[in-house]
Amino acid sequence: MNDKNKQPIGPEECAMSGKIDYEELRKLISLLEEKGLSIFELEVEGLKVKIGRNAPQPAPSAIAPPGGPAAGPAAPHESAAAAEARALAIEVAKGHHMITSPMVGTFYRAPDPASPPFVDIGDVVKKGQTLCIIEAMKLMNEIEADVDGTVVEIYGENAKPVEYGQKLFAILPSS
Amino acid sequence: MNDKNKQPIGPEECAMSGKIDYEELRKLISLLEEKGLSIFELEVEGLKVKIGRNAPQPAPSAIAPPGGPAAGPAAPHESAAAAEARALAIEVAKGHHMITSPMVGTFYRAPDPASPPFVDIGDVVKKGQTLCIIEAMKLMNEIEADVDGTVVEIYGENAKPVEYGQKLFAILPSS
Amino acid sequence: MISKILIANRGEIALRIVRSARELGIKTVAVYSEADRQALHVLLADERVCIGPAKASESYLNIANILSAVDITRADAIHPGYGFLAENAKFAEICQAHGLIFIGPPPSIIRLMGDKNKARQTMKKAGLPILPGSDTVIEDLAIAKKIAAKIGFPVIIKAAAGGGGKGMRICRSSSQLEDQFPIAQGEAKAAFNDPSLYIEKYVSGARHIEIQIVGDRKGKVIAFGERECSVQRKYQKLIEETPSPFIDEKTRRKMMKEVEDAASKVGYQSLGTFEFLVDENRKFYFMEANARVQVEHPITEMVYGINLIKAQIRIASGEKFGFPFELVMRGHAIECRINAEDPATFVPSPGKIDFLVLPGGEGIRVDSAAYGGWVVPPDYDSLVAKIIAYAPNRDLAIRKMRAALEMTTIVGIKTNIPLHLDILSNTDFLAGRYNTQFMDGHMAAKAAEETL
Amino acid sequence: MISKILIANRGEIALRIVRSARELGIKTVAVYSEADRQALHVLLADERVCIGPAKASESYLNIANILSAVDITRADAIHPGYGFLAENAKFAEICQAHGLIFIGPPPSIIRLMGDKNKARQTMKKAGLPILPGSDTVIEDLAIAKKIAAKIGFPVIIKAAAGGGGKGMRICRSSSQLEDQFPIAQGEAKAAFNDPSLYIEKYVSGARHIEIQIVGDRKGKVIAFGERECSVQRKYQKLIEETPSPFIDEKTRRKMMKEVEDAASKVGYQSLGTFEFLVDENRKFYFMEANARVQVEHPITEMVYGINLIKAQIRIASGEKFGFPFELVMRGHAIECRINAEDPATFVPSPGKIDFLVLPGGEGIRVDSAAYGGWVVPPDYDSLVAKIIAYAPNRDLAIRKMRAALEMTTIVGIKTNIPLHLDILSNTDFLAGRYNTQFMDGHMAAKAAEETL
Repeated sequence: MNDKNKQPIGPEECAMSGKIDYEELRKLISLLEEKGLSIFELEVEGLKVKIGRNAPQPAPSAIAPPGGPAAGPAAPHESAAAAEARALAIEVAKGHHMITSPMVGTFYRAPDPASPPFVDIGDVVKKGQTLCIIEAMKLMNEIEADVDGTVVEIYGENAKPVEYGQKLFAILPSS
Repeated sequence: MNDKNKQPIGPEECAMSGKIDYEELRKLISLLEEKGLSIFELEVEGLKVKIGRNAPQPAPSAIAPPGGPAAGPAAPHESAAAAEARALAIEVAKGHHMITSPMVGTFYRAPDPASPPFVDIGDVVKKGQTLCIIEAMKLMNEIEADVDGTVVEIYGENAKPVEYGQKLFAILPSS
Repeated sequence: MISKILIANRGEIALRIVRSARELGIKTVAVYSEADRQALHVLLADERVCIGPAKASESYLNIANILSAVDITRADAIHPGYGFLAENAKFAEICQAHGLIFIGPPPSIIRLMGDKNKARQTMKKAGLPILPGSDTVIEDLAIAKKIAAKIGFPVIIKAAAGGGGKGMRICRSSSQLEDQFPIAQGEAKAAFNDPSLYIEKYVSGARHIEIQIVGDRKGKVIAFGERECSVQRKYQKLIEETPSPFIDEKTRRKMMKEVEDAASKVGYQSLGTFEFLVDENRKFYFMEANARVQVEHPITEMVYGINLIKAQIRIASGEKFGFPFELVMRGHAIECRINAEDPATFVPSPGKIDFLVLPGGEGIRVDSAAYGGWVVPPDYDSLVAKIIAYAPNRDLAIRKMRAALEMTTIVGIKTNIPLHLDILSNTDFLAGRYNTQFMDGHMAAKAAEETL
Repeated sequence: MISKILIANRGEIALRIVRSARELGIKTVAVYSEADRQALHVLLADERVCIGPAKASESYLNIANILSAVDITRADAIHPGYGFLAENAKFAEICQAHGLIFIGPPPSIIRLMGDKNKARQTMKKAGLPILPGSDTVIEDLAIAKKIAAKIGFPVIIKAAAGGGGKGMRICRSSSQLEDQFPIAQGEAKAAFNDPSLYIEKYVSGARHIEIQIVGDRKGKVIAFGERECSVQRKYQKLIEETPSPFIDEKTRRKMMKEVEDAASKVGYQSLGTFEFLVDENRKFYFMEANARVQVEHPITEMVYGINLIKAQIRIASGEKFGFPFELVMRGHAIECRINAEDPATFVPSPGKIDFLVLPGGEGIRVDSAAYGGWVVPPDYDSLVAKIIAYAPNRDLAIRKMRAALEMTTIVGIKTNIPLHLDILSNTDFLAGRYNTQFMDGHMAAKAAEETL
């Protein structure tokens, strides 16, 4: 890539033209790795790059519900967990800041059923501002924003249980 | 790589022209390895690079002797088998024709202890010519060449047991 | 006496023999086909010899190569397992002529039991009740019709050399017999190279009950409490249990006593199984005897606290043997045969097992040569694991089996675990109300249910 | 009575509880740390809740999160397994206050047994022999010296709140006592936040023998035949067997009877284990009682044909319970604890299990939450499997265990299987001649041998 062509390299893009040197390729491959991509193809002005990685994920995540599809207990969690991890990675890649549950309990979006929710998608929040309540052991725990920013996603469902580490909110920090 | 720069192409090398030279390529391959990539293709202004790595070996062939290194029965056979399969593939790739044992028995290179071996490395053999004897069930079974060619390798050891499918001779067919 | 056993078999039974031999301090040689290079019994035996390509006739049935493998490994005994050469009297004879100890009954016994009609007649003389039928093999339809008329329809025609349901036909009338007789002859000829048939009274609603025996070299025979094997599909057993929920103590004692007497009369040695049909009034009729270890032998081991393979090896080696505990049935054992097959269509499902979690813990025994990463070859039978649940009573054993199967995880191939779970929840099965027609009825009911 | 059990534990014991609950028709909830997301008990339980990060203090010991998990899953009982919160009397109390059934002894019993000195004194009053020693906890060296002089050297100092060898010191003279007392105090303070010590007579060459009990809610206590647990390294048990090759029937009866009497006197309920030192003359001295299920409980299950976890759950649920067979020891059972550790250096070896073949077949039981592809986390204890061999007698059980271990294949992590095989071939072990010093001697002998 020439200097005059310098462009920001976004998560899944890579603008370039003409020649490519080792350093650029190294960066590309690192990006690939970082983003967990399995294949990358680029073709621009006579330049064509194709990079592939072995798909990871071995057996454990392939656990099927024991006893076949119909019978037996479901073991859905690990695949859910894997999906969650993947989703989280994407969110983080987007520059979102995640608020996860620091405890096990019941998630409430409002201080009481009659009140409006603490926050909604699109709201600008300040660090320290209450986002929700998690009830655990009969205690109401206020969960606060730990950054300034905008709420871009709300994952918890009102009055539903949440476990430790479960995503509650995505916030796009104001920079 | 320019014509004047022509270098021998080893298993992991690749002649090319344009902006990437051998050193760069070597680095690329290391990178590929380091990052666990399985495929890499690059095409730019007459330059075309495609590098692939074999996926690593899966579990079964990684069976270790049970009970740890010292104790327990050895389970060497499968790794031996894998090695054998690999060796066989290499031989076949070289254009060698393999004579394998069609039965289980004891391998003899000569009709009796006093006689010279039927064949030796370097001997030219004709189709139908006796190469060795395999004794099974007290019967002496003559094993014949099934191609014309030159004996390039003898695997069986005289008076030692051979199993079904075991390599006995490699013959380079005369073309 | 025996120092090295060559195991002329594969799969779980080969591994079972490796384990038992190892406990006895005896070395083992695995012989294997090219399809079984990565098989667990091959990897875990002390030595191993490839004896041929995947096709059984060229490897596991290849007597010349098996005996050559004996020669090059200097094994002094052969264990034939079940299937393959296990009931081949000629093979047993060749082994003996070769100076080898054949771990099984004498060739004469194998030969007798291999001729189903002769076995029936011999056992009748030795005191076992048999169903009314032809005393000799029948090659002619006219004679078949005469005999059928005498014993009364329904009748069943069977191949004299038979097994596994091949050449077997139920006939409810003379015209059916006319139709079926030549078909059965053809099947028997194709399957066993012997078109001889025999006829007997067909008992509907009967149970398949069998008695395990062990005979020593002094003519003493011990019989064990019955195994109930009526859960079958196309004469293939699926679930076995002991004791049978149907057999009472009086019938059990009677069966055991009569089998012991008859088996000693014919000089039975080593392991064997006497199979009976038992009618709704608990009258039992000898059907055939299998001169080998049976797939379902573990359930007998569980309720008696014994090891039949070790006993079999020790008898063959001429050792004095005995069982350490008083031979009393205690508790209840069930075995489920886990096959690599579609649970609905029964189509075999060979292939790579990507991920495997077998059950374990209190009361669970697993006999299996499967492992995560293993490729189930398409060349042989589809049994991948025998799961055995043992508990103080039938209800607890069924619950334990269900829990074990629900927690068994096999990814990569289809198995019949869902079918087993289905049977283990069936009201009739739970009540112990089932016979050899159970699976037909069960499958039909399920099909009807799914159509609704 | 119980419809859903939350299992406040992990690993093989969590899976063991899932299995037993499933047999009883009870649902289970697994709670897990982030390090155990792919753990088998998590995958096989009916429901699962993540309760914190890998660090045990923030997950498996996090009472608030565990009780919140109870709330959101509406579990009505908690099984604490062993370790973690199993012997935390306060946790048991909180569970009860929360309206939950705690599957274990009452908090008062847990509290009593948790105070080792108090337990000793109480059991002495209840009729169990204890070693001469201090009647109360000692905080002062001068008093320690006076008591030591009275009972005579060697003496052993122990942490009152102790366990696992922490704060334990053997002193052979007054000057050693002077040196060791403050060190032991420091260790006890560090490990249990309680520097209280007590002193007792030290018996060299003693065996560690324990008696399993089950107490119902009506005050009836049943004791089972002893478990021999003398094969220990740094107070960590490695191999356990039952019956002990050392204990005779008279001593067994006496121990069982005295434990039953003493345990009923203090109102013991649920499972428990009374640990004894037994000297060379088969005199036994109560050491401590563990108010929980023990790692080595399966060997008792094997020789009695029972399921202690099911019994424990049924007692907790207030059900009438009984054992189906006559409670007679039959045969011999051995357990080997397979740890993910270097067999020579004992350094833990966590990591991915690339390939796994566990043993199986007749007489083998495996209690393990390991599977091929699982990553053994570095955060918890290194137990990956308990392999239990059951046979009619000790010699056969040892042979069976050796065969099973030789055929166990674990690739990817190091395990102590070679060490077990070594012990199982040791002449003294084979002769049943071993005590709690066995491993020290064994390791020293091996080291010497390797130096030659």
